[in-house]
This record gives sequence, structure tokens and C-alpha cells, in this order.
Amino acid sequence: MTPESIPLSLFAPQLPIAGALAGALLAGMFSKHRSGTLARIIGAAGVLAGSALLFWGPPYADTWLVRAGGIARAWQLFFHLAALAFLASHRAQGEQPVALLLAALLGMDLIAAANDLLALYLGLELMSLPTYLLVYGLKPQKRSLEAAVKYFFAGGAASGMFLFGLSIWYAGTGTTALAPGGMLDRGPSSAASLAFVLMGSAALFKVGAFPFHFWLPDVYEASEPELGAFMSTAVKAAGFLMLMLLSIGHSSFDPIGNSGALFPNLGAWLPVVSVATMTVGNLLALRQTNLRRLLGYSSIAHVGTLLSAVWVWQAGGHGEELATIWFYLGATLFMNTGAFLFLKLAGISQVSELRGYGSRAPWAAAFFALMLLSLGGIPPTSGFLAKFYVVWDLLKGGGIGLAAAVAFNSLLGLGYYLNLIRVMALEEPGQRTPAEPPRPDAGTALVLLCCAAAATVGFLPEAREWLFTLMTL
Amino acid sequence: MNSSLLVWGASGSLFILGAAFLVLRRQLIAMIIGLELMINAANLNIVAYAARRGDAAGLAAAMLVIAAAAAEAVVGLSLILNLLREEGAAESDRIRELSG
Amino acid sequence: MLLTWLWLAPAAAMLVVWALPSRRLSRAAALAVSAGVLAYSLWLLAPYAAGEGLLRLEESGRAGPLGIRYHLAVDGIALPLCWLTALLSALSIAASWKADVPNAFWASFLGLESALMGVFLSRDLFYFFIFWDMALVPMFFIIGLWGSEGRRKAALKFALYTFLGSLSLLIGLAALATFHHGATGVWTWDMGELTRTPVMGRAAIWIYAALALGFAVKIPVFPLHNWLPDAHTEAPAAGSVMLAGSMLKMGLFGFLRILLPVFPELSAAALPFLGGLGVVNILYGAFCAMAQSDLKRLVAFTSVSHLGFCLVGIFSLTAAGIAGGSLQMLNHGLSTGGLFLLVGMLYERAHRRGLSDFGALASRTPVFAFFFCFILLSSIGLPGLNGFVGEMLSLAGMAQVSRLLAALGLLGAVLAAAWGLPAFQAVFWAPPGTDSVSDKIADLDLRERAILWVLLVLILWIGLYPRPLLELMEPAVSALAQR
Amino acid sequence: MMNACAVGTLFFAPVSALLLGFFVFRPYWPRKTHWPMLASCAAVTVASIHLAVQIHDGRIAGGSWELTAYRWACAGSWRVDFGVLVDGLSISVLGMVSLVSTLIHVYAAGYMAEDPSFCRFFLYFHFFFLSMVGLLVSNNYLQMYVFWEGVGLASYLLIGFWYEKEAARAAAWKAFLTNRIGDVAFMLAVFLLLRGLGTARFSEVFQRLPELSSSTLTAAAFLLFCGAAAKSAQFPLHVWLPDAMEGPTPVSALMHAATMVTAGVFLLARSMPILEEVPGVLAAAALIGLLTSLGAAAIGAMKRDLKRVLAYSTISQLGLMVLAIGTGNLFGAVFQLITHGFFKALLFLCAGSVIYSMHDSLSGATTVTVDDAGGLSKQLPVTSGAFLIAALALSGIPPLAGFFSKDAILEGVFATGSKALSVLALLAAAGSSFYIFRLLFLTFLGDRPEQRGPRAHAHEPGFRMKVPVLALAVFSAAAGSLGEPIAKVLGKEAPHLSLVVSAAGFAFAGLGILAAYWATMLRPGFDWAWRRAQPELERILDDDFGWQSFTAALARGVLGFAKLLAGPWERKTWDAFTEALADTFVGLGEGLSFFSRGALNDYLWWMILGAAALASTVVLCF
Repeated sequence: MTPESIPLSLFAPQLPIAGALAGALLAGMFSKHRSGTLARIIGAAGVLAGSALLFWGPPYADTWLVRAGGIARAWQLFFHLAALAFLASHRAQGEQPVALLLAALLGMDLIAAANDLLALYLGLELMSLPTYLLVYGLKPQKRSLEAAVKYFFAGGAASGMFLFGLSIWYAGTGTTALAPGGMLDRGPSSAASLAFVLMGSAALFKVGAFPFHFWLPDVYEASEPELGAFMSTAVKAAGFLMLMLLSIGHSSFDPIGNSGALFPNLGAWLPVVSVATMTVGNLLALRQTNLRRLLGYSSIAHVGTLLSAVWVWQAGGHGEELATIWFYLGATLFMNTGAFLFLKLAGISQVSELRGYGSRAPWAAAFFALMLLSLGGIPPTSGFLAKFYVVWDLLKGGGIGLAAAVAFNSLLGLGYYLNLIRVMALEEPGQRTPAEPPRPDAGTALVLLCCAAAATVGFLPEAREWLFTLMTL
Repeated sequence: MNSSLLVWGASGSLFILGAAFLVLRRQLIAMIIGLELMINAANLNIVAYAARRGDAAGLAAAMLVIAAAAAEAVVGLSLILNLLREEGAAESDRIRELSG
Repeated sequence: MLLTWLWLAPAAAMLVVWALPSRRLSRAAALAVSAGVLAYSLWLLAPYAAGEGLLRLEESGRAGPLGIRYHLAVDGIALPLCWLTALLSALSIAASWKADVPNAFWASFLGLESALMGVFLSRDLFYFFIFWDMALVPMFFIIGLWGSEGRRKAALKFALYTFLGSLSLLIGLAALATFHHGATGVWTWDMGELTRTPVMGRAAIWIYAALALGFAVKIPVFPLHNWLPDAHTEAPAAGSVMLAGSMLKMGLFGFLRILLPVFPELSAAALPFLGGLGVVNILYGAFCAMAQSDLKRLVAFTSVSHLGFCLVGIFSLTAAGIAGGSLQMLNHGLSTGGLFLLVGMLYERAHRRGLSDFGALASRTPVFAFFFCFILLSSIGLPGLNGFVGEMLSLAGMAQVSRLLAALGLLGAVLAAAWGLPAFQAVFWAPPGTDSVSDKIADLDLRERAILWVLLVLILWIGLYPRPLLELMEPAVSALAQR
Repeated sequence: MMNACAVGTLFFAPVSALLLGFFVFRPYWPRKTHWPMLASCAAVTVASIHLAVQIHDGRIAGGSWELTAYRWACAGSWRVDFGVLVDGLSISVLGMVSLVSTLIHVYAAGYMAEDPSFCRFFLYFHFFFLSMVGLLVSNNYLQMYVFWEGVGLASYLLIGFWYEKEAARAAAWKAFLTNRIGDVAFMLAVFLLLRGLGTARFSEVFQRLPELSSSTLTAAAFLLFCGAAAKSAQFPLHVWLPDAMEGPTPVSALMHAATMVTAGVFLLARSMPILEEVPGVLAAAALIGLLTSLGAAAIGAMKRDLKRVLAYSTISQLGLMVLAIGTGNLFGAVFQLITHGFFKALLFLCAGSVIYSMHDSLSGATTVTVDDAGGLSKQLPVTSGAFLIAALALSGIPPLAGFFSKDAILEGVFATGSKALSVLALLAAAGSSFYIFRLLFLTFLGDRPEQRGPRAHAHEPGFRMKVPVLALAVFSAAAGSLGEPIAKVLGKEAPHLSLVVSAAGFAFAGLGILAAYWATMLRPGFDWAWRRAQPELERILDDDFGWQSFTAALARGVLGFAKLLAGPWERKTWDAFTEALADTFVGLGEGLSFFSRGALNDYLWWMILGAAALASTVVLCF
């Protein structure tokens, strides 16, 4: 059967981004010294145009390879937002980082739109390869090279496993479509489960879940903070999207109706992985002295919470759980970006440098404290609201044990978040504390303002409903 | 049905060999070879079943995978090249600085 | 919108005060705002206090899909606590007038006041929890940043204990809402509706335990009280006034507002256990207070003892007991708040808190001695002053249920004399010791006397004529009472 | 109408005097604060006498006059109202109290003239007077309890008036703590009444007594007795009264002799209807009263300090009153209470004059022991004369007041018919005359070789101190005639002096006087000699048969337990617990960090192993 042709208009939102990619590279050729800013402007314009096209672009379409509109559009909007944050706060010289970022963005858009396992694999590769280079490219030195190599090999092994899983799936069902049926009609066979686990492991690797999390702290420690922010928000979200796509399959993937699971056996082991991830993330974060590494482990801990939210979504499948996941990812986007950018602007990487920073730069310290409170889940902040929704869904979905684990882990989390606030506020400034407060420029200041505003959304319990209606316009 | 057994055997052993390379060898170049082995194992599977079903799309998929594998190798080798320039030897125990 | 202003005004003022350029300006603004809120609360709520009109003063927004609704209301028990919070905030800001502290100090007091008002006013469990946790952050900074030597450890311990409690509270509240949905199919977090459907079965016991643990950490009840002495001793004077004055009441308020109405049978079943714990609180607090050598730590332990009386009163589940318990919450705020102010004034002058550091102050500073003696007597529970009314009503209430607990509680009154008078004598009557600093201590100036006279008048008024307050609480109390 | 304003003055006079004193006199005329106080005492005395006459002549219906002032508190089912009740019992005691207070206020003005904090003394003094008046005329148990503790507070402040002295501070705290124990028992009784009847008003409680269950009634009666025993220094809780002598003498005279300590007996008299329902408590009261009386008499006979002897004498007389209550003889107890108020106050004032006059020669010591004084009658004729009259009254020699009131008590005791009780009562009477005359002889009459102190060159105290002494002497003598009016006011039948009882009483009193004369005047060195002969007997008697040291040990034990609880328990166990909790998690973190030590191969190994583990569980389980 020859697949019917796919109109190019389906890719309308992605075209401006590709154009910007090319434009950025061209800009590099012409003006050597100002290529960085020029590239960033072109890139930002491309991404904004892409996002605009997302809303007024092609109507809902569902071809064999890709989809457009509906849920795909929501995820793509999220990725564009994260990319914009990176472009606004990134300051390197050359134009390659902008180009690599746009390529990774295209990969993520492809994952969001994938209707076929192969498209998913391509999206994964297109997202991962530029990110490996970005880790080294932004600040070429021994440490970032080491991180890039580690990231490459771990990513390579994961995509190898994904591919092998795909081949088993193809061998069994003869198609690579993300639709249930085929092998499943004869009941959940062991081959289908093996295929799913291998593909799922790749997703878990991208997200940084327990058995596959070892690379994450090293990469976050050595790479530039704005890349760390990008990875801990956009790349993590793409990983979760892959996991959800695999676990549900596409056809019944409309968020309103309940799900016909492609791989029903996800429910058994996901809670185990989620609790393990949470606990490992928090326990290891307790002992960290490097702030970026600490934020890495804290991101792992948040992944654990999100995994339990995915488990509830996968078991129940109503729209509310999806909105919880979106809200949590949204909150993480603002929290992590704020935290990482603070580290970049303040030029702080060690906890000892943070000692007494409150008296040196009160407003910056207050901002970082707000971010930490949000990461820790203290009530007036959006972090609390996100965690509250997860606990709420878990209790509704019957996951009492998981809810208790989430609550206990947030207490563990407070151990290191509050400790940072204590060090920053209560200690006397040490000799390594930076003297003058940070001076953000316009772009970064805008991003920081958004992070601060988003952090205080804890007052509005309806925030999740508004986000859901916005995303499914 | 022994032919499908043969295919599964080949691709499975290739995959495990690749994984072994990746985990056991200390030289980074050997590990990249391990990666390629894993990808080729998957490719073998796809091509074998595409041929049996006479499904051209499957073969097209195999071509696509080879292209992706090539891209991946390029990126990997460029990183290792930089490491060689910096360290003089692409050994995995040269990159143990980040830890904890 | 009338009630919203009670917590919104201090919150907004917090940001303004924090951003003001000069410290003197922000201090003056803080005092103006707190005094304004006090006046506003008196003006707004006084006319309603008389008749039944209290519950008419309600505000509620639209219920969201989660059943969460922004719903504020005030009743007989919440009203005095709102007044108390407003009063103590104004007094504590006035009392720390001479402290050289940044704007953030004044801002955190206003933030604390707004969070406490929110807790006492909100009828929706979700907003109750939000304000509950919001109250902890400013107090963490007040203790941590402007406390005395051991402030860091005290602040961390305070944060750890209270967050443990609030997490257990979060789980309990969410489980309660889910359980209620299971029983009635309706999503609601409103206290009114939750009380209408009885919560039965084994799960209810777990929910009750989680909520009780959450509240018990805050009261604090005996096994979970370890954070209190450090937090009180290390906090600045004004901080410990607010901490003892109104923050400790959040836990008791939670019992009164959530546990008693929603779980009547379970509360009755838990009466011997929690009433017993109340008595243990009374005796343990008194014994520890007796053995203290640091004046402020002594007053901290007396808070444990006083709140034991509140607990005994509330868990007698009799009309008299609950009225006594809620009145004792108010009295404890006044008398222990007053004591902390006095100790603060002493610390401000001599930077020392030990009992042996002073001596013969009665002759050097007679006015200070008069105020200290008066407020100490109210704290001991001398009849004719406010402490006695609360304790007597609580224990009389408990006597209707179990005479043993009432008798043991009364033993606390004897121990009160055992810790109160020696402390008074050591500081005011005993001759100055070797390293005493009594000669450096000047008598109270006009500002301090004004503050203390306010407390004095209130203490005497409640002691001699508590009827209007008790009639104010009557409707809310008789609703809760089961006997 | 007149009655209302008379009752009004009972409250407003002291309150206005106090406010005037605190806000006006303290800042501007501290040396003049005694004037408003004297005025208010006089006003209260006139008002109480007027009311007494009204009640005595029957112009007030039913002999009692009650007014509810305002509702103090309402909680649940019961209401507590504050109000005033003036009946025979309260007005007779109030009469004595106001009269004695007025005289002692005058005396104190002279005695405390040079004291630097003269104003503070009178403020405390008059606060006591207000509380005492309030206590006597309140119409319900709760209001009585409020003034009851007010009196306790006043005694704390006044005993510790000279707070520089360590002994005064310890005595003040001890007094307040012991009283608090009694008050707690009293409060528990009030709770039981509230629980049973929902009200605490005397009239209502006494009417609805049958509604109470017998167990509640016994418990309430017993607890009321404990409360009274603490305030009136009966056996187990009497330890505070001897130490209370540290306070200035006018304080000892007014509070720890005439008025405050009698509040306990007044409470028992007021709640007579309850006690009559429970015969067991009455018997216990009689026993404890007698025991206290005899014990105190024995200890008093041995003490050397002037005021300590009088303190034990007070305890002994209070024992007699409680004995009277125990035998159901309300009239006897009240009559003794009133007469005792007069002559005991007189004794203390005379002792005060002695101390005041020898003050400068004794280098500031605030008390005089028998050894320092001797043969003072020549220098202080008036004081020794008054002391003689008071001593005669105390021991119950006929024409004086003591005879009639003690005889009334003995009548009651003989009426019970138990021989042992009567004999012991007579013995107590003999004992009281023995120790008072021993004191008289040692201090005023013979001078003795072993006298250590300077040959006293005391001089008669000033006019302001002499007048009250003389007035009280007259009252001590004349008070005997008050028997009939008190009986009429109380509504009891008039006392009849049976010849047998009065003769026995008089005989035993005379015996006591002769024994005292024999032990002191005839064999001058005896008092000193036997002390060295039996040192351990003196130690036991000095230590209240070992009871003082027992209570001190108990207090130390409680404090030790508190220190143990606050120190190691609070510090070690709880702090250690929280630290250990935190360390375990950090330790776990250290352990886990072993796996992520930076080696790429290890990372990949754990990844592949994890994937394989997941795959195997999923494939095998499903």
C-alpha cells in the first residue's frame, strides 16, 4: 500500500523555524563580529512566527506520518516557549548555538507531531544530536567536553535500544504506526512488551528516571546554565511526551475520551520507577555542594513526581490528569529557568559562594528564594499548586501509597531547598561571595520577570482549568 | 520457521555484542563501534521482515535508519576528535572528573 | 469585599513597606498599617459581635471544578482571634521601635499578620491550608534573621517540624475531600458542607489522625513540642509575641474549626486521649518552666502549659469547656504576649536573659516591676484576672466529663505558682548577684508604658467582666458542644 | 435604702481609697497615703456596725440581705452572677474585721513611719482589707474564691514586703504555694457543685443539696475542708504561718492573727449546711482541729521567738475553732473567732511595740527573742499591762472575753458526750494559758541571769501606737458581752453557761498559769536548762514534729524532678532524635553517591542492566 501524500501545509508552523535556521547560518557568514545577536534575532523571529502559525495555521489533520493541531499543537507551543526563553537569555558569540537550538526545536516538534514510530525515532535523533553538540559548543573546555561525550554515549545507547524495540515491533506487527492493533489483537504478547520496554527505556533515559539518570548531574554541572534550563524543561517534556505516546498509542489519544492502552502493562512498574526516582533524586541532592548538580538532582526528583502523575493519567485517562501534567511541566519550566538563570547571572556555582548573598544582593536573593520555595512546594507558589494537583489526582486515582511518597519526598526536598535559603539569608557573607548584585540585560530581565510572576500563581486553584482550555483551543 | 529464528538469533546476538562493546571496552572509538552494532542489529531485523512481507516501506525505513546512524556517528566522532586533541587519548577513564 | 481587606491590606502593605527607601519610613508605615488594620477590624466586626449577625458577614466566590471556593466568614471563635492578631501585631511593631532592623523585618510582620488573618477567616479548607503555610515563611525569617545567638538552628528546627505538620495536614485535607466525594459524589472543600455529611469508617480514622497530627505539631502537643522553646527563645521579642500570641492558636483553631464539627463521634472517642495529652501538656510545661534558668525559655514553656488548658477545655466537648478553651486562647495571647514584651524590653536594655543576671529590680525600676508582677499574675491564673477565667471554664468543662483530668489540670494551677513566683523573686526581689546588670537598666519610657497599659486594661476587663466575650462565642460554641 | 448605700460603702470605700492612693498619693504625697486608707476603714466600720444593728433589730427581713450585682460569666448550661450577701454570720465577722483593721491601720501608720516604702505598704495593706471585705460579703463560692486568692496574693506581697531578706522571700513564696494547694481543693469543690447544680450561689446550693449524689457531696465537703485547712493553717498545711512572721508586725497582727487566717473558719461556717450533710467530714474536722490545737500548743510552749510563739498560739486557737465546727457548734466557732480577733491582735501589737521600742538597740533585727527581752514591764508599763489583759483573755479567765467564747466551745465539746474529746479540749485550753503566761513572765517580769541581750533600755512607743493598744485592750475585756447579740444575729439560741463546764475550764486555765509561773519565775534557769539537756527533743519540737523538713524535702524533690525533666530529657532525647533523623537521610545520600562516581562505563552498565531488569519483569509478569 502506498501511503497517501502529505500536504506540505501540515508543516506550516515548522517552516519559519527551518527558515530561521538557514538565516542564522547565513548571518554567520556575513558579519563576523555581530553574528551572535543577529542570529538570535532571526531565530527568535522564526520561533515566534512558528508559534503564531500554530494557532492560525493548518486545521486539525491526522495523516499516517504526522498530525497537526489539537494535542500536538499544545506540546509544540510548550517547546517554542522554552526555546524562546533560551534565545532571550543566551549570550554566546557565534551563530552555531542558535542554529543547533533551532534544529533541536524542530526535532521536538516532530516528536509532538509523530504518528509513526519512525517519525518518533527521527524526532528523537533530531532533538538529541544538536543537544550533545550544544553541551560542548556553548563553552568549549575540558569539563563540558567530558559531559558532552558522556551525554552522547548514554543518548546513543538509548536510541539504539529504541531502534531495536522498534524493529521488534515492526517484525511483530508489520507496521510502525503508533496505532494499537496488529500484534496486540492476539493479546499482550511478550514480544510486544519487550518492544515497549526498550522504547520506554529510551524515553525514561531522556527524562532522567531512576536507572537511567546517571548522566544528568554531570551534564547539568558542566553545561551552560541556560542550556541546563532548556534541557531540564523542554527535553524533559519531550521525554514525557514520548512515554505518553508509547503508553497510549495515537488513535485514542484524544484527551477527553478515556484511553485504550497500547501497552496495558505500564501500570505495574511505573510506580516503582517513580518512587525510586524521587527518593534517589532527593537523597543525592541532600549532599551536593555544586549548585548546578543540586538542581540536576532536584530535576530528577521532580521527574519522579511527574512519573506518578503519568501513571495516574495512564490508569484514569481523563482530561484532568493531562492538565495536571501540563501544569506541572509549565511550573517546572518557569522554576528551573529562573533558578538556572539566577546562577548564570550571579556567577555562582558552589553553595559556599551563596553564603550571605542575601545581604550582598537582597533582590536577587529574594528572587532565588522564591524559585527555591516554588521548587520546594511551599503554598503560595505554583510549585505547591503543581504538587497539590499531583497528590490530589493520586488520591482520586487510588494511589494512596504514591501520594504519601510524594508528600514525604517533598519534605526531603525541603531539607536542601530550605538549607539553601538559610545559607543565603542567615549566614554572614564569606570571602567567596560575589560582591556586587547581578545586572541582567533586557531579554533576561523579561524572562526572570515571567518566572517570578508565574511562581506566585499558587493562589488560583483554577489555574489548571485555564491552562487546559488554553491548550485545547 | 527456522529462518525467523535465524533472524532473531542474529539480530539479538548483534545487539548484545554491541551492548557488551559499549559497556566493557575502555576506548571510546570501540564504544562507538558498539553503538553502530546495536543500530545494525535493529536494521537487520527491519530488512529481514520487510523482505519477507515484500513491504517497500520497511526497506525505506531501513535506509532512513542508516542515514540517522551516520549522522549520529559524525557527531560522536567529532566529539572524540576534540577529546583526542585535548587529552591525547580517547579513553573513558580520562573523563572521570565530573562525579558525586 | 469587606472581609478580604482584613488579610489583603497587610499583604499589600508588606510589599510597599519592603520597597520603601528609608528604614524609619518603613517602620512608621508598618505601624500605621497595623494600627489601621486593628481599627478596621474593630470597626467592621464590633457591630456584628453583638447579635447573631456574625454569619451574615460572608464573602464567597464561584466554586471552581475542584470544588475550591474562595469563601471567607467569621464566627464567634474566629472574631476574638482576629482582634487578638491585629492587636498583637500593632503592639509588637510598636514594641520593637528602637530595633535597628531592615525594612524586611517590618514587612515580614505584616506578611505574618495577613497570613494569620487568612487562616482565621477562611471557610474553605484549600485556602485555609494556603494561609496556614504562608504564615510559616515570614516567621522562619523573623526567627532566622533577627533572632539571638542560636537563631539558625532554632529557625531550621522550627521549619522542619512545622512543614512536617503541614504536609500531614495537606494529605489529611485532600483525603477528606476525596472521601467526601466518595460518599456524596460532590467535590467540595467548604467547611459548611463537609460538616453536613458524617464521615465514618476506618479511612475516617486515618484522615482524623493525619489532620490531628498536623494541628498537634502547631499547638504544640507534648511529644511534638521540641521546636517551641528554641523558637521562642531565639526569636526577637516582637517575633515571640506574635509566635506565642496568635501562631500557636492556628492549631487549636484547626481543631475547633475542622476536627470537632466534621468528626463529632471520632472527637468524642478521642476525648480521653487528647484530653489526657492536654493535661500532660499542662504538667510537662509547668515542670520544665520550673527548672529553667533563662527567663525567656521559662515563658516559652509556660505557653506549653497554657495551651494545655486550651486543649483540655476544647476536648471536654462541653459548652463550658469549649468556651473556656477559646477564651483561654485569647487570654494566653494577652498574658504571654505581655510577658514576652517585658522580657524583650529587659533584653533590649541589658542583652541578657538569665534569671541570675538581674536582681533587686523592684527598687531600681518600680514601674517595670509593677507591670511584670501584674502580667505574671494573670499568666499564673490569679482570679480576678483573665487567665483564671479561661482556666476555670476549661477545667469546669472537663470536670463535667472526667473529674480525674480536671483535678490533674488543676494541679497545673499549683505548679503555676511554683514557676511564676520564684522567677519574679529572682529578678525583682533577690539581691543582685555577682555578674548582675541591674544597675544598667532604666525604667520604662512612655511608649513602653502605653503598650503595657493597653494589655493591663484588657487583662483586667476580661478578668472582671468576661460575659460579653462569652456571649459572643455562645452560638459557635454551643454548635460544637456535644453535652 | 440606707442598707443599700451601707453595703455600697463596703465596696466603694476601699476601692476608691486604693485608686486614690495609687494614682494620686503615690506620686505626690507618698508619706500621706495612710489618710485615705484610714478614712475608708472608718467608713466600712461605721457601715458594718449600722448593718449589724439593722440585722440585730430584725429590721432586715429574714436576717439576710442579698443583691445580685452583674452576671459575671455564662457558659453552656450554667450562669455565674456576682453579688453581695449580708447576713448574721458575715456582718458579725465583718464588724470585728473592720474594727480591728481600723485600729491596726492607725498602729501601722506609727510603726512603719520611718520605712522608705511606706506608701507601697499601705497600698498592699488596704488591698488586703478590700479582699477580706469582699470575701466576707460575697454571695457565691466563685466570687468568694476570687477574693480568697486576692487575700492570698496580699499576704504574699506583705510577707515579702522587706524583700531584701532571704527569709522573707522564701516565707512569702511558701505561704502563697501552700495557700494555692488549698485553693485548688476549694476550686475542685466549686467544680463539683457547678457540675451537679449548675450554680454556685449559696442560697441556691443549700436549697438544692438533695439533688447532689452522696459521693459528690462528700467529695465537695472534704475538698472545702482542705481549702479551709490551708487558709486557717490546720495541721497538714500549717507550715506557712510560722514563717509568715517575717512580715512587718502590723501585717502579722492583722492578717496572720485576726482576719485572714479566720477566713478558712468563715468558709466552713458559711458552708455549714453542706458539712452537716456529711457527718464524716465533721468528725474529721474535729479530730484535725484538736490535733492541731494540742500540737501547736506544745510547740508554742517551747519557742523562743516572741512572734513565733504567738503564731503557734494562733494555730492552736484556730484548731479550737475548727474543733467547734467539727462538733457542729457554729455559734461557738464564730464567737471564738471574734473574740480571738481582738485579743490576738492586741498580743501582736504589744509584741510589735516591744520590737519597735528595742529596734535601735537590736541592730535592725526585725524580731525579738525571749532571751533578748526581760523585765520590760518597768520600761513599757502600758504595753505590759495590755499584754497581761490579752493573756488573761486568751487563757479564758472569767471576766474577760476569752472565757465566754472558750466556754461556748467547751459546751459544744461536752455536749458531744465523748469523755476523751472533752479532756483533750480542756488540756488544749490549759496549754494555751501555759505558753502565753510563760511568754509574759519571760518577757515582761523577771530578769534572768542567762539573758544574752543588752539590758533593754526600751522606751514607750509613740501616741499613734499606744491608742490602738489601749482600745483593743478594752475590747478584749468587753467582747465577752457580745455573746447574746451574736447568737441572736446568727439565729442560734442564747448561750447558757453550765456551772460544771465553766468551772472545769477555769480550773484548767488557772493550772496552766500556775505551771507557767512555776517553770519561769520560780526556777529562772529552767527554760534555758532543759533545752541543753534534751537537744533532740528541742529539734523535734522546733521542726513541727518533723513536718517542716518533710515539706522542704518534698519541694526539693519536685524541683529535682523538674530539672531532670527539663535538662537531660528535653535536651538529649528530643534534640538527639531530630538530629539523628536528619543524619540518616544524609547518610543514605552518601551511600547512593557510590554509584555515580563519574565512570562512563559504569553509567552505561547500570543503564543496560536497568533496561534488562525492566524488560524481564514486564515480559515475565505479563
